Amino acid sequence: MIKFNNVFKRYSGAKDILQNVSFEIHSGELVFVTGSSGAGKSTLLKLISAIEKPSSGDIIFENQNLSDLRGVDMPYLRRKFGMIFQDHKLLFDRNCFENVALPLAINDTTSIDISRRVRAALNKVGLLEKEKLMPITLSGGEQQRLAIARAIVSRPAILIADEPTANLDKKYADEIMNIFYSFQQVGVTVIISSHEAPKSPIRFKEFHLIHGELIKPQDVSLLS
Amino acid sequence: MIKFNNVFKRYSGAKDILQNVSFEIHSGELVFVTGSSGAGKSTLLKLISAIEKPSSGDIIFENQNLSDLRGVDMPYLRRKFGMIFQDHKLLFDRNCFENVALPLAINDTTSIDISRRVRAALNKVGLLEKEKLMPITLSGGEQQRLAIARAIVSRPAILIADEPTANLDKKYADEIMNIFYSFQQVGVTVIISSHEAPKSPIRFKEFHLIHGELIKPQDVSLLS
Amino acid sequence: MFHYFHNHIQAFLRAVIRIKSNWPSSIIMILVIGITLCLPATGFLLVENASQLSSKIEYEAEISIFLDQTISQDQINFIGSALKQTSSIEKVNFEPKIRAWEKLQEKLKINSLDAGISENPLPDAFFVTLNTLDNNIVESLHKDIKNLEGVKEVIIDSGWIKKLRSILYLIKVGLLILGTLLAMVLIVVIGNTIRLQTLTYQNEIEVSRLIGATDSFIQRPFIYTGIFYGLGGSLVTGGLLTVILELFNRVAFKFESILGGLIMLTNLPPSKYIFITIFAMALGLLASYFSASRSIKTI
Amino acid sequence: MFHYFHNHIQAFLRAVIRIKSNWPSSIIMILVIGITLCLPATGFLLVENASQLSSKIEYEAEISIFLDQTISQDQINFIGSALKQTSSIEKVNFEPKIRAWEKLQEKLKINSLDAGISENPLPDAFFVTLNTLDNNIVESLHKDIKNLEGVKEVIIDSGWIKKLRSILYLIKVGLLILGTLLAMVLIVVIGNTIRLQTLTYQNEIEVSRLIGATDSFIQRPFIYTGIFYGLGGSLVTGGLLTVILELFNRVAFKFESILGGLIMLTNLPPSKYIFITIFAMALGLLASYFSASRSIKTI
Ligand SMILES: Nc1ncnc2c1ncn2[C@@H]1O[C@H](COP(=O)(O)OP(=O)(O)OP(=O)(O)O)[C@@H](O)[C@H]1O
Ligand SMILES: Nc1ncnc2c1ncn2[C@@H]1O[C@H](COP(=O)(O)OP(=O)(O)OP(=O)(O)O)[C@@H](O)[C@H]1O
Ligand SMILES: [Mg+2]
Ligand SMILES: [Mg+2]
Repeated sequence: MIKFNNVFKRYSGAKDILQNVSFEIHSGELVFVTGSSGAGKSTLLKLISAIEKPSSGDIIFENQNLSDLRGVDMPYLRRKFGMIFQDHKLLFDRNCFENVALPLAINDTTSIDISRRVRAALNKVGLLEKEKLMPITLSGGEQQRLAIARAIVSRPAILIADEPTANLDKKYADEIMNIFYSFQQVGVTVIISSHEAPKSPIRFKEFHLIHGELIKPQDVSLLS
Repeated sequence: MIKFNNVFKRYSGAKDILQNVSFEIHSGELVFVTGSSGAGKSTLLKLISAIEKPSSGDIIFENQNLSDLRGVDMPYLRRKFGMIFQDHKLLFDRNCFENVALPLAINDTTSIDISRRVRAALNKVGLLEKEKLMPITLSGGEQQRLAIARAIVSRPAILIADEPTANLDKKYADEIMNIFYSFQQVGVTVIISSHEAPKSPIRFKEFHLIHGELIKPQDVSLLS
Repeated sequence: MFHYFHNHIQAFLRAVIRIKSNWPSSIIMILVIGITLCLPATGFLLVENASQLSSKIEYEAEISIFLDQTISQDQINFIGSALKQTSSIEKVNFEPKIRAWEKLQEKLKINSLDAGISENPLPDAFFVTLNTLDNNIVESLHKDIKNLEGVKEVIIDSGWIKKLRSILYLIKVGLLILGTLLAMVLIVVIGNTIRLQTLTYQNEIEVSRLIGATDSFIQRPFIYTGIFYGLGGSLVTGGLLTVILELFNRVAFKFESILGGLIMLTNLPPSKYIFITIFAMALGLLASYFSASRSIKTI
Repeated sequence: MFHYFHNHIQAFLRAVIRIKSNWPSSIIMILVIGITLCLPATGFLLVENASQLSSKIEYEAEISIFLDQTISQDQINFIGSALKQTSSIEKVNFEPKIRAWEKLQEKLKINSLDAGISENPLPDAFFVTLNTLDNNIVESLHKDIKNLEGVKEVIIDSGWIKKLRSILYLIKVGLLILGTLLAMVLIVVIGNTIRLQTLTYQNEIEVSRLIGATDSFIQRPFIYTGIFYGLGGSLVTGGLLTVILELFNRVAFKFESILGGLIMLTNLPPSKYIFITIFAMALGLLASYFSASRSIKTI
């Protein structure tokens, strides 16, 4: 489904952030991108979701080389992803409900459908009773959960989450992880970055990055 | 040094965020404010640093009731605090060096002194080689470390950190915690919020919040 | 098809919500557009009125034709009818020498007996009003009339014509300079306004792009907002223009007896107001289109 | 004391850095201020020149004094010197009847022999130019002159005076309306510009407050930036004004022979330019002061 062939990423003038990264992710897999702060996890996720372009190498998504993708097709590619950003990227001039409804609004969903699905998503992250509040009044962890609700509301084929549990305590973190696992159960491809792989009894693939190099490519950990 | 007497905090129309909180922090103590997401940790820290005012109750800082503090004296109070915010609050139009230099600039430090102290602070968080970069190009964890460098550069009497290690992997988190501990060693009062108290062999006070109520007031944990 | 309309209605509604939620700045933008548009519109109104005024003044440019003392009534009639048939002549006024003499005596407060003048020293004269200021026509007319039999002297008030022309030219230059300035103001002010709008919605644009909104989807509410601003601005312009006109005419009315109604301004016809409205809406559309697409590119 | 200056120098340097790092928007702001200020300044320049022009025109307002046919040279001399000593009279011009008769003959293309007029029918006359348009003075002057011995008729060109007065009044009303409009534009545009600036530095203000900067520390670079904008704007105004003047005078020069230099504009004196500069800087200072302190309050 997603294939990296010898991908390098470098920002102008700086050293390589990602070096010679190659891997393949199949549909329905659960992938953890791990590594310490600054290792290149966010950069890797940005390459997958075509927010950044590789300096060299190819990224193949559903048999389509992303370098060949035309700008006008980009939005339709993005709609296949549900993304959770490390800095949340919430809109502070809209309330929680409207923030979560955003991906549906761009998709021409009817309004009855929208409120049903938004409430379902908010419920999943435990924020249903705060739907009318503005994001600025939420605690850090609540904001992170709101971002997760927005990512899952459009039932994307691929979920990409950049440190989705960094601001959460263990209880909420486990709940959120369970949401991701449940999505994977129903066939969604899930890609999560975090500092270390979870210790939960679940089957996943781990890509470990050290200074931009993929140390454990394709290494499937089985802790079933 | 800091004393809360029956403090309540409520935002207009909502339920109490903090209920009847009373405690005392002495100079030079290390305090952890713990609790799950939305428990009120950030709100408590904002009350200590006078960013928010209590709905009722008194907050006494160095024998001065903060409710009686005049607006013009507020800046001089704030300079006693080194604060690390949950959302970092970095300036994205200044490079790393300039961000860290900010608290010194408002304090009329001479420029030779500024660069010496800024570099020392950046070095402590492992960002010395990135001093010329803009914060937007930093990874999430690097941004968090930059915020820590800004808080410690002016050698404040009280360090207040809101989940300072949320975006960091264990190695960096331990390093950062050790920085905080070393500040406490030299007499700085350190107040840190996090989801759970650390397991490190150190002496600290824990304030545990559950839905805005202080469950372990004044409970000094000794893990020498 | 239904889809297309649904999209547009959604964008329209979002634009309305944006304007409502941000009404103080919306009002400022509408005022800025309205007042700025009002300045060239006032200029436009003045030019419209000035051209009417100048056409009135042009008719007052005169040629004086003095006839021989010995001319016969037949010759006078012939000259009169010849002048009346000339297309560039607006009005022909014959002043017999007797009338001229009476007027002179009246003006000088003498009478012929007092002064001991037995015979009228003045000639018969035609005073002709032209309907053009075109140099070539005036000069050839001058030659033609001079060649008529019985005409002694033709005096064109050419100094007056030249003066009028140069004043009109100067007014036009002034209006051009003012217009250029106002165009610059308009460009800079609207550009600035749009930049402000861009900044306000920068986050929204970025997030929308990241979650897969198409460029046209993102631009649409901006464009509607811009069109609304233009519409609001043109209404402000129309209101201001009417107030200015009313104020001006009230003052001018006081002097009507003196100035003969020459300086009363007439309002622009509805078609011009419709033009202003469409112009303002197009301006809002273009400005918001460019600002939105530029923002989308840089984010 | 050293501290105080050090603080101000720091703020000044930060303002310079801000302007440099954000130069396109700084240029837009300077242009906005410059062009907007240029409009009232041009009005100011025109009023200055118009008042000079109108004083020239006023001097051309005339009283014609026709004397008795039978007057003696002594009487004429007496009237002449009486007129010359009147303070509201600018210029006295005596036209002996012989000269007047020659002029009339010349104008009518006749000579006395042809016309068979043996005696000059015209009286001696004084043509007097006033230096005032004040109705009371003009009327009392009229009465006084009429009572002089040997004066037959006094004709005030009062229609002309009234017309001139009402035109001047209308111009003033027009300038007032324009000035009001421009003041509104200025207020709205600068207000908008400052709002933009506020938005741009919102984060910086918030963070500075949180880490303990005093309000005056935060405001100071904004105030310097505002002063710079005002200074830059006034320089733009000065430049534009000079260009407008030059353009206008080039055109007017072509017509100098016709218009007699009446319409050549003179530039404002340096003191007025200094006033404009100080005014603009004060405007920038006030606007940035209020915007900054408002932002600080809301953050
Ligand atoms: N736009 C950019 N320009 C220059 N350098 C950049 C840019 N974006 C990221 N970097 C650098 O690339 C490196 C990797 O960044 P990345 O965000 O991928 O790290 P990360 O693994 O997500 O770390 P964290 O866990 O702290 O979020 C960092 O050192 C960062 O400074
Ligand atoms: N300005 C506000 N208006 C209304 N409610 C607010 C406001 N600020 C915070 N709250 C609410 O107060 C509660 C506590 O917020 P706080 O930020 O203190 O939580 P926290 O303990 O820091 O959580 P986290 O670990 O997720 O950061 C939250 O439920 C939040 O929604
Ligand atoms: Mg990251
Ligand atoms: Mg918090």
